Amino acid sequence: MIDWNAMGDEEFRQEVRTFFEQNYPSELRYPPHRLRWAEIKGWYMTLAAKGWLAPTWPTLYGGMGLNPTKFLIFIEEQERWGVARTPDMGMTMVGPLLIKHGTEEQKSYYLPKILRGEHLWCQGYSEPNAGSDLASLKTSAIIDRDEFVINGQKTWTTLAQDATHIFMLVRTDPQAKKKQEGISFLLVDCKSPGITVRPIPNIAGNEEFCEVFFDNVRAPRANIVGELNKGWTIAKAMLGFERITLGSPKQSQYALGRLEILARQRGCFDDPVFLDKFTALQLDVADLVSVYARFVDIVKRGETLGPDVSLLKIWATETYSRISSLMVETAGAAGAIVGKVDFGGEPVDVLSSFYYARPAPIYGGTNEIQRNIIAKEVLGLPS
Amino acid sequence: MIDWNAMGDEEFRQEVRTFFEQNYPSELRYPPHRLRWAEIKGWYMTLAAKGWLAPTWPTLYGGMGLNPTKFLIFIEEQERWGVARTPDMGMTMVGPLLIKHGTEEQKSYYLPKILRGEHLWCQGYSEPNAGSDLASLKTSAIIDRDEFVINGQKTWTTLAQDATHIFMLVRTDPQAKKKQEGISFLLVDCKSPGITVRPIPNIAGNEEFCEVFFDNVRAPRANIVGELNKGWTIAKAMLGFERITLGSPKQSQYALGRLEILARQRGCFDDPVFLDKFTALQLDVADLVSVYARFVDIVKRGETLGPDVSLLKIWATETYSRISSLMVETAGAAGAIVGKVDFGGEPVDVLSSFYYARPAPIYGGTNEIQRNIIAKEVLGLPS
Amino acid sequence: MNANAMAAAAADRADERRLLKESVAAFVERCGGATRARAMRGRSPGFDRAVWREFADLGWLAVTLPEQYGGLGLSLTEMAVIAEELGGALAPEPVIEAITLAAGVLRHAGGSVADELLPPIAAGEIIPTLAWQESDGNFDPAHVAATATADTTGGIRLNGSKAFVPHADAADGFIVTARDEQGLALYWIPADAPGVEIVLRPLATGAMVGCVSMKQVEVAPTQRIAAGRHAADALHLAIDEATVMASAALVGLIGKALNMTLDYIKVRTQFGKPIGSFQAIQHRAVDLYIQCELAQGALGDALAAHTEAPRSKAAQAATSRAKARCSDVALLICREAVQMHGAIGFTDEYDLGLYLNRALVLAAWLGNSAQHRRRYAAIGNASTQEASA
Amino acid sequence: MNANAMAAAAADRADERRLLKESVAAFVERCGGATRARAMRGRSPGFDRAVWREFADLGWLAVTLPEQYGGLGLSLTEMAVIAEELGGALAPEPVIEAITLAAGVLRHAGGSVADELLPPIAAGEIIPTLAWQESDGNFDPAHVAATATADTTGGIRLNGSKAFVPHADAADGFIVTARDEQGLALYWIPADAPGVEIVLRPLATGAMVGCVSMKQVEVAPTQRIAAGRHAADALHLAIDEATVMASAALVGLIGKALNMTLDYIKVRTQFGKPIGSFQAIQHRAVDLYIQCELAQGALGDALAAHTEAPRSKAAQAATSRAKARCSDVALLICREAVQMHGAIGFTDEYDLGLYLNRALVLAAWLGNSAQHRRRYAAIGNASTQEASA
Repeated sequence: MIDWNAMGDEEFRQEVRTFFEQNYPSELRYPPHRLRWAEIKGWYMTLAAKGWLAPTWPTLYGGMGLNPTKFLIFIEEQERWGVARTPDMGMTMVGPLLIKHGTEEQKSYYLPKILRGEHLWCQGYSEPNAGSDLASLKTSAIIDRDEFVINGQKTWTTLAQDATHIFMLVRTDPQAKKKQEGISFLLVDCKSPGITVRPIPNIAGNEEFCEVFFDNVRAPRANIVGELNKGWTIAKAMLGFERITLGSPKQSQYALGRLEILARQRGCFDDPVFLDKFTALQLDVADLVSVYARFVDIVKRGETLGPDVSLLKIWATETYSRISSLMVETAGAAGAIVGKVDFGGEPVDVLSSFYYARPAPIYGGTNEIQRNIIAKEVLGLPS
Repeated sequence: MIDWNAMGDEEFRQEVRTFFEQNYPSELRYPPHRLRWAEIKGWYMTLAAKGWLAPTWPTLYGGMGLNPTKFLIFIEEQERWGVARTPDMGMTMVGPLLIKHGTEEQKSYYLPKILRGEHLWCQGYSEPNAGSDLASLKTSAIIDRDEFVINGQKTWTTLAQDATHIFMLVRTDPQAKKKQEGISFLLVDCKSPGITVRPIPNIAGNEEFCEVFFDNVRAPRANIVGELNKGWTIAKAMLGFERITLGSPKQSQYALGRLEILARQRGCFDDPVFLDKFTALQLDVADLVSVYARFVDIVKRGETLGPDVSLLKIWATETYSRISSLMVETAGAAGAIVGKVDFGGEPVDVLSSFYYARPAPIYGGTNEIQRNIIAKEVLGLPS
Repeated sequence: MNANAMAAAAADRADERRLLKESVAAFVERCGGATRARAMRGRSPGFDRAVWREFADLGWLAVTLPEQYGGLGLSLTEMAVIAEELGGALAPEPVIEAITLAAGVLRHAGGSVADELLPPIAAGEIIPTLAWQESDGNFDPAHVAATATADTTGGIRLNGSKAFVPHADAADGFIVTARDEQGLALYWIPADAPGVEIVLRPLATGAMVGCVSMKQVEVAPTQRIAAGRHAADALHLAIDEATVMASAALVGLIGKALNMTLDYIKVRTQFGKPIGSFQAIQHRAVDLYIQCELAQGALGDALAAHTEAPRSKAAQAATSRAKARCSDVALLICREAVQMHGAIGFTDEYDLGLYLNRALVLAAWLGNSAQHRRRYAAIGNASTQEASA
Repeated sequence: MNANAMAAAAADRADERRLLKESVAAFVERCGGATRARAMRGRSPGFDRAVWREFADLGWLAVTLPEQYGGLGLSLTEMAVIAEELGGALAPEPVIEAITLAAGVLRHAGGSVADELLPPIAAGEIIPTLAWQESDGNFDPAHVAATATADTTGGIRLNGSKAFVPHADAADGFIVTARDEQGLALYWIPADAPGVEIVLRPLATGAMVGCVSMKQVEVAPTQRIAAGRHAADALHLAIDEATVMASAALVGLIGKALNMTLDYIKVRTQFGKPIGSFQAIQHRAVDLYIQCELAQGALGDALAAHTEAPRSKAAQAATSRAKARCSDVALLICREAVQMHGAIGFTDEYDLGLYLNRALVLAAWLGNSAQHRRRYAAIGNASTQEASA
């Protein structure tokens, strides 16, 4: 087994880059939306065969065991080559969760199946009417002998229609004093009777999110992760790394690149007004890259991210939104045509960035919530 | 005596316009700051001699007795010709106040003196630490036989150093349950022993505001206006018309005009980027003018302004601020020079608009307060 | 007329417009409102011809048509009342496209083609569309590449292609601009004329926009609507009027999207309180409200300018001012509305997306805000030069 | 050097910079901070020569000077630490103007004038200033109208006028740009040279900026610092470095103005609550904080680019990026700071106005944000063409 961490950074980068360039399907580079399992399965299996599906898992469990520096190189190379996200909830959430809090039985049953692509996981956190107030969840799980009986509804569950399993937060003690107490963490098989998955079409014409209904669904008691009623603490601790990936400049860089292609075809770089707007956005992205790099360095040093990391998500998603608006403006009369439009060169999808920029400031904690966090925890403003 | 209201609108407008054009000192047109008494006294006396000092007072009291339509024409012509504001607190505040709530003695003593320029009034409302929360005022007036004894401090009192009298809100019942109760309205002679006026220089290098200190200042009991402890209601009712004048497009139009002069001299209209920014501001002002006209029509019809009038002040002052920033930007290397700068034509004061745009969103109720008002009273958003 | 009589007449007109507004609102609501807009997406035609004929019966297609053609001879302001209500109700019928724009060109051009076509158009029997833009999206109507050349048989051959043609799948015929020896000319060609090919693309609303290519399309001299300066004037005026109507439709849409959002944030709770009670949300809502008021002001001024001096530089400038503001505000409000709604605002099943998509289409149509700000500046400079010349 | 040694060296440098930062901060605070800045307004010179000599004694004037001139030979990053602290403390001494800019030109040009002047400059004995801009405010250093012509006696005559010369009232001499037959040339002229006339104007900070006019000013060939391409290169580099230092001063100022505002809104109460508890104020404060972080990021990248490749297009682009962001952020934060403070923020006695005025001066100096965004775009296009050529 290779000890990737012992390798020089540049050598490792080259190795990863070469593999991506040689093996990633070129038609799937920089997809404008999340790919469905049918589209991405081939690449998933390629990564699985290479042993690269779980970069951060310890080698003991079949992962690459990368340290933070190497893992960031891995991500940078993915982003550089436009490698799409796989259905990665098993790798990024369930794996680390079980490795830290799971029983030996849970680890030995679930982890290999994730690595073989047998199990695809989705995340059952959000509920209707809960929004950013995640802890107000209502889906209940009542113990009935050696099973939990689950009733309720999850929503905004990403790609649940492709998932075989769902990890979820359920209310196991409705009498608990604080809403964060009395919540447990459960693993549930999506084939269990009583589960209904309903995709939610979005305004971009895709079905990335689903509603998942639970009607007397039964799950073994052994499927609980961690202690009964202590699920909130576990879930919260798992959100760490997500906070930096939500602030990645990737989407903005991609959108700016598409805008440049469109603008070149339409001759807009000869228009000083366009050039001024484009330059302002270039600078917004350049400064985002710079601040992002500072937070990446913190991760590389193995230190904990502070609440100030929230600024990345705010600036990244709002910059992305501004770029997508200039894209629509630049397309002029073609600014409302759906799908790729031929401007006399490489066809450009004008609206996809605009649509995808809509939910960006909402998911992963709305930008309003992120601003509240910075106001209180970074600037120390009073309640 | 002329019945101005019987005159046709156009005829009246022509009459007013001609008088302004023939009599207003040309060197005082469009002053960038409030004029001091020494500068404006001549014009004040010209208006007084003409009988035009108090356009809205009833003719009975020596005013012109203009109805709302005629009064707005009068104001429009003032603004059109760049006629400066006089120290007008006597006309706009004290006169209407006494005519409505004053005793016969107060009316016959004070009103003629205002019209003759003998009394100049200033407004003693704001206090340190009160800010937009006017009703939290602390300056006390305790009854001692037939006098009030006043102690405390007023601040942001406009041109108090020129005033002979101050009308003020004082706390006469510190035990009142609500902060709006226990407040009385007093008229005080500025020459009374114990009054100290300290001008507050501002960042524009002028002294428009003052602090006024009261140290055992005595005023006759007869100087109260309205009932004891009922001063808040009177003061609030008087703020009516102010709310539309705060939203006048005048400042923005003036600043845009100065910007145009500067930009022509610097050849900026050949720069598409400047032209784009300038055009956006032109449209902001044009739309402000349009919305302003709608509210003016309400006043002309003699109807009461609703809370939605607050939008004028927000948009007017923030547009003014944006224009003043583009002015500084357009001046380039000369953007930080104080006073008029020679760009090869009519010299332009680059910074005066920028400085005067600073307090505009603050006075008369900050724009934050105005937004709170609209949110609650117009949009019906919950507390 | 004295001042009192004028005031009374103005009050009467205001009353009439209010009645018209209420009747349009009630009718389109009865027809299905947003539900119908949703159902029509991706269909061809993208609207309901039965509803169209009802519009005709109600007289809405003949509001601004002179009485000689069987119209009501009312002003653009009355038409704006209809456009605003149809816009707010997301009605998919192409009233602005077919009536204000295409029939507007005929009306302003006059002549025998107009005499023949306007009555059946007003009756809802013929639906025309205007094919004026080239595929580069240039929005100056004088920018025409398609050609009209005389053939040897006394007929005329049209060649070229016209892009961004609204409802090209549904129209019964096209009014096309082409360049001949006199300059710009306008021709009427039936949709099924030999040599016409249509490539359709879906817009964000689900309606179809077409690229109409003409290969040796033969037209008779009688199909020529107008030529030269006269044609250009008719075209310019109809486009300007349609631009004002698009602004009116945007104003209708803006009001609905804002109210929908205000209603939502009053009831949607987070952390135990309605989100509309959070001050940051309140202040953003206020800023949207202010923008709404500005849009209404700009629209009002454009309608007034078209009433006072329809072909003047002032009317053109007011048109661009209105379209720029209304387009910007509509996109701003719809973007912010999605953000304030949270995830549900991004779902297809919630009506807000329909407003966002309609805002995208109307904002891009007939020149977006950036294009109209530029045009406003150009007109301003032109009129300054005119004044100083 | 292996990775561990590099990391250790980087940590050492970071420690050194922290120490430098603290010592500068402590010293300028001891000198009087904002109080001193206030007292210096409108005075000539607009700073304290005694403090200047102390700066020299502390070595701050020689940080980036090569050791051959008695300097410390450190990088621009160390100089930025000083500039940031001086900016945050509103120190009126013209360190960037006289040292990074004027002495910087000498340093990059080298030669006999530099050999002669740099040691006394570093010692605080001579204060130079650079006179490069024409009265039109063009900020391209190659745009030079002043002329240098040989006279009959073997000397050279300078004619023309130079505007926006910082501290023209206090400088001991001017480095002027003039056009001769070789193109651009740089000359040293003492402030009291015959034929030099200075018209002073006050800046928003109260410091004086001068228009220096030269009528037949006679200079010896030995006063020529450099000529042609060599002169242009030295000038460009010094201006770029001074631009980065101005950005650093802005970053210092930005941090102070934001902290002053945060402190204020935490304690200032309205309606019984600190205004910093109102969510709308909080969110605006957060947006200012984000802008601060962006400004620091842009400054950091500019310093890194100047360390890696000081004369490259990348360094020029990073310079413009930093100046554009820092200028915008400083003006934004000072404007918002006044608004959040309310009326007191507009008074002269409150320190905030000093920050606003300093922001105005630094933002306008050496190209404002609009000018630098344009330059950034031009460099980007140039480097793209370079790459593809």
